[in-house]
Amino acid sequence: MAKVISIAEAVDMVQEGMTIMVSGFWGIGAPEKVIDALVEKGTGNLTGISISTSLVDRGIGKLVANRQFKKVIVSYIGRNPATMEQYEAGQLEVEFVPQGTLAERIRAGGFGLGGILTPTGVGTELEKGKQRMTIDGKDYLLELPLKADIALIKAHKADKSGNLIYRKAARNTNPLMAAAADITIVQADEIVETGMIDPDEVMTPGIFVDYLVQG
Amino acid sequence: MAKVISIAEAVDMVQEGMTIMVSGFWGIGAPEKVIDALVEKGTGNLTGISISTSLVDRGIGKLVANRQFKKVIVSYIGRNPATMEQYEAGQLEVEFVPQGTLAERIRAGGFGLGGILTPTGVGTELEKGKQRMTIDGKDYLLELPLKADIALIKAHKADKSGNLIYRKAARNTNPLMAAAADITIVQADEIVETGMIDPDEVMTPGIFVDYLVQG
Amino acid sequence: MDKKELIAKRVAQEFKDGDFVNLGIGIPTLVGNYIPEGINVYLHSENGFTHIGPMPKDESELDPDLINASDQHVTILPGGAFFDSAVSFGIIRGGHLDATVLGALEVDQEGNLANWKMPGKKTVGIGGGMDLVSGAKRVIIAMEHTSKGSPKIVKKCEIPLTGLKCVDLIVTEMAVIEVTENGLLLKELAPGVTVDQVLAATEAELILSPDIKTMNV
Amino acid sequence: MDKKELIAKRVAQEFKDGDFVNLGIGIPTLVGNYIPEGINVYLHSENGFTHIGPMPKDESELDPDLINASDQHVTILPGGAFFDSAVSFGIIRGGHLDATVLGALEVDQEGNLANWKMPGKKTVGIGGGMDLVSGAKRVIIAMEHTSKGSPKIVKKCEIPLTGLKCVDLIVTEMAVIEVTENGLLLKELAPGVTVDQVLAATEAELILSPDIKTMNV
Repeated sequence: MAKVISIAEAVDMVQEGMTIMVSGFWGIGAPEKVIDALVEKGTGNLTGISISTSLVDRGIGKLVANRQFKKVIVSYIGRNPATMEQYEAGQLEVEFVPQGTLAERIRAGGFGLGGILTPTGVGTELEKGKQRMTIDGKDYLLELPLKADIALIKAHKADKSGNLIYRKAARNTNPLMAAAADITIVQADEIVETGMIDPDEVMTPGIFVDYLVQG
Repeated sequence: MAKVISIAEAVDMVQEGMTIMVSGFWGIGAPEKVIDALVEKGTGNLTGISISTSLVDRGIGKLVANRQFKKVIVSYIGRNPATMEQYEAGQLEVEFVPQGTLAERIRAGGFGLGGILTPTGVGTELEKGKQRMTIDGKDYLLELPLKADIALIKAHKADKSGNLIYRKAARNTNPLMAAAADITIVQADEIVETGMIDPDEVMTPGIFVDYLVQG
Repeated sequence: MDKKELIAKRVAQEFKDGDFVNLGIGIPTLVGNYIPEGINVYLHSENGFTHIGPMPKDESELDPDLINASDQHVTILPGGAFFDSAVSFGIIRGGHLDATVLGALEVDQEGNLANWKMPGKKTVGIGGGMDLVSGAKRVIIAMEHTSKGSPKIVKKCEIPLTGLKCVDLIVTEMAVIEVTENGLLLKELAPGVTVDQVLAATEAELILSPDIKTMNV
Repeated sequence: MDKKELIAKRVAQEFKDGDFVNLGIGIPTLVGNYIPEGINVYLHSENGFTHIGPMPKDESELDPDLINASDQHVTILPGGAFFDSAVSFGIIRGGHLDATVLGALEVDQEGNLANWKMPGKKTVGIGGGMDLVSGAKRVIIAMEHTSKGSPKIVKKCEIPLTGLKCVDLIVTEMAVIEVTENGLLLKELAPGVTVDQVLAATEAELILSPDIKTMNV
């Protein structure tokens, strides 16, 4: 059973120095209300994992603009001037990960894999510090799992057992992050009673979900 | 677009010596009609990949009973006396793979990964011939991808673009196998026009599907 | 009380409300019948769902597409969800199950487990067992203390392993034994069973808890 | 005809009916406007769906949860499907896309591609480009032939690579060049462009096809 909590209770779980995953693709599918409350609270020294640092006024981008991260692990920072500025000034560490590799690393973290071999990045400067392995005549890089203390994600609909349904392109990294954090907090547009979601339509099973916040 | 073909056309694609993936868990979610036609045709010398060899009268088990495989890659053979008999007599090669590892290897084949690291099987005789790697103080085995020439799978509902919906526990390896074969043939209980399935409810996107057979 | 019933009843006390658990075949399956009142335990099925419900009461409840991993027709309880095999074993391998209960052929004093292959017998395969022992938060072994009089709790497993140092707790009709860093700790005795009887039926060395209790079954 | 329009129009002729394609940002995006009549090409969006449709005609068609990877509101055509990021890049990495069309800063005669990082400029990241070039069946580069007069088709890429030996075809406003095992093969010229003009604007060595055609644009 997932527990329904207030937004204040949700952001109180995020402690200084934690690693958090934040869903969303240009903010679509990001838990904006929880993020706004976390900006308000100002918890800092965080490490953030997300597809990109979004825009300054959308999704994880707001937390960057408010200087709450010491490090971000993302595939792209180009549309958030706050990220660019802090990165160039040496105030923010940025680990660039190809988008598909990022998705697999988060999935590996959630699903107990020690790593995955991907052809992405072979022969590029991203190979630095990574093990290259040849399998069946083709080269791959060993990429390691990503996990987080807390995942902040967004669902369209949740039941009180934590089963989630997403909508259109708002799905993106949500199902992956749900499994990869010690604590998964979901902002849901709609929270319904257990039994009101057809078990065949569930996109993230409740076993991955700890807390629900009304969106 | 997926092409709707006859069962006869479907089984004609399976050639002697090919590797085929066959979905189903104790036959639930297996394309029984296609399998029956393939038994009828008798194409032999195949390599089969499936969760288990099922029972002699269900799913892939029928093909084993008809001696159409030279090798099977499965997690379990215990309920199919035909498998046991051919295996003990040295007529059938059996590669035993833990069930979760089998699922990941099929997924890796379909998703272009060169392999995955799993803790499953570390310290057991399955480690033989495999690379053990230590990541962050924990041991893992490197497991390699599985691909097939043809996947024979089963959907509850398909649209003519090849988008698939499964039902209850009949989902099992279907979505994984759909992506891991050069040619994916789906037996569907119901085939509807493109546009009749909500894109949010699709469990296997049509991009993975080549042919549809009316179930 | 029947041996198996006693074991299942004791194992069922290990869960807390809200736990997700996978039960293996045999005695472990029986555990589901003894979950204490007020405790909700959600059962995971390897073939791809959570919240396994009871067997269908009649034909009208029977769904051809709904079996558990042992090929029995079952139902799904409210709050359950269906998923594919990769997600199902992602749940297992990723540490999302609070516990798994499995049978054993041998368990040794390092917590090694052997339960998939008997030397000299036909190998039937592995199924999901190796994944379960590598991934579940707690591995609980539910088995009879001996097999035809021979100890199953041994110094060192002699038959092929299922998992290395993976067992957390052993529950038999005689005793409850915890696998600790220092070895096997005898914590509870079944009603009427003595320490000497357990020692006689066990090949492995046992550390006696200073506070051995009687099972509350 | 505008340079970019010409490039996009020529690239659009590379597809066959039923192809699944991913179009990058810039000139590649324009390719979607020139798909020949009678050819259905299905566009893949990295953020998680296939069958990208046109931009919404009005507010009533606009869905806040439906953007493409470039953050533009779009629609989805019948036959499309939504999925998560792991499936989206499984499609890319697993070779399920018939082609990807991307821009480039440099391409060299071995088919190496550089398009994500300019030395001395701020790095903005990688996005999905490295995955696309490692996984799509064909990598088509759609770019202007030179940058401020400097050749972009070079002997050896000097700036950080996006992918090793990944490019299959280069289409510019001057020429169509195929990457072959023997080197770069000049196959087509834009109307009015001469071989000498292409050679002068190209640093890499070019093999001249015995049968150089004029682009049909």
